[in-house]
Amino acid sequence: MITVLYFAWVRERIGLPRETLQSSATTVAELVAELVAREERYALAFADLAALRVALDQELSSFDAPLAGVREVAFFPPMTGG
Amino acid sequence: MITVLYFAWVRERIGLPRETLQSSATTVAELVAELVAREERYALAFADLAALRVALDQELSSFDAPLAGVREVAFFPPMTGG
Amino acid sequence: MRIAVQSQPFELGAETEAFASAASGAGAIVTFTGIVRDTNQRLAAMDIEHYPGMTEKALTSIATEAQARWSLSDVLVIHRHGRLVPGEMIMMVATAAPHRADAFAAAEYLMDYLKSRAPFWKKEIGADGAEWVAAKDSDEAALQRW
Amino acid sequence: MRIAVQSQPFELGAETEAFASAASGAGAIVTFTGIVRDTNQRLAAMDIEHYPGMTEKALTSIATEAQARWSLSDVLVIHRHGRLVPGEMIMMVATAAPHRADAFAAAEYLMDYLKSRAPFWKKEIGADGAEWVAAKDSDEAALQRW
Repeated sequence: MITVLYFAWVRERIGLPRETLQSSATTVAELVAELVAREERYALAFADLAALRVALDQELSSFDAPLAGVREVAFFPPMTGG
Repeated sequence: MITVLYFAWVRERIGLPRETLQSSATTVAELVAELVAREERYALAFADLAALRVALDQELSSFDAPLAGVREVAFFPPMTGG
Repeated sequence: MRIAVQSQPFELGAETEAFASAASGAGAIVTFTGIVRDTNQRLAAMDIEHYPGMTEKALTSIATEAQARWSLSDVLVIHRHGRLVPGEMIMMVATAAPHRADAFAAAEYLMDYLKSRAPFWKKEIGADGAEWVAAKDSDEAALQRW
Repeated sequence: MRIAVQSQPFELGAETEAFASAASGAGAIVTFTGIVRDTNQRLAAMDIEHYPGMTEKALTSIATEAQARWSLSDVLVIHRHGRLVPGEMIMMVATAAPHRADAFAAAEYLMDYLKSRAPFWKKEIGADGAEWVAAKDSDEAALQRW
């Protein structure tokens, strides 16, 4: 089981802040493909990966990173703090 | 009549913070030469002009600047504020 | 080092005074404060979302890197989340160092990284709707100077 | 703009809070504070001499130039003179701007010029005598980046 978190407009497009799911994906990109295949709202949220960032267990990572051992994946737009 | 001010170690070497004097100097350099000729303590204070700064009427200036119209000349070492 | 991520306001004056007083041996203190600005008189509020857990980790990691790069006696980062109105303070950083160049460089570094690497997202609530603030290319480009 | 040259202490927290509150429309506030540092536990006091009249003019001129170079909503400079002991605050500058880059650049500019162009001289009073602080080549060199 993996926990997936969504923030900012990714959260709004998908319509929920977090979910726990069973996945056979071995990389972030494969997880994204699984999500996109589920429903239109996921396809909409993940339409432009260049506009998204991903964190694995709360560390910024990349879409080709492996998911082995990862418990928490978060998707969000580029940060705008400060 | 011109007012001459001394600050920091220039003041200490010359032994006074200010004096008013009559001078026929037309430039700062000429004024320095007049002062140096007066007494040893002036010669000591003005021994190394590269280590000194001059302000004319409270504006930083240079040793070759003309004195025409100037009422206040100040000599001091490089500033160390902040 | 102190990292605070909070919804409640902070007192800039009191924080600055306390930081400076505690930074014994420092010759230079730099603070930066970010304020919600109403650029066109149409901003009603600013919502700041964050990623609890990761936010604290990211800020700690940025501050730790700053301490490794410069000679600093102390670092403070406070960042608010939740709803803020124009004029309210969003965040502050403070750096204490023996010399001013280090205090300035570290404060700018903290701000540059905090802007683009700490998980905060701003949403502007205006008279005619709400909009997520887009990340600026210039903020990403600012990282390249370090 | 406010320029203050004074022998009495200033309250960093209160000054910072008041400056930030008054800077309406600013998105970024930067402050710098200089503190008397006792580098080797042998400094008893620091005497700061200045040139009354010229000091205020020079600081005003530096602050005016900063306002011409960057988009600033406000500038504050406070500098003390007289005898200070280690741990006491010597001076502070504060800048308010719509954007952080301007606030940082202007604060660094103010400090670089204040160091080498405002008529203050520091004398360190130590256990084994007093000595005028020598100007650093690096401080003069710092002006060349502007």
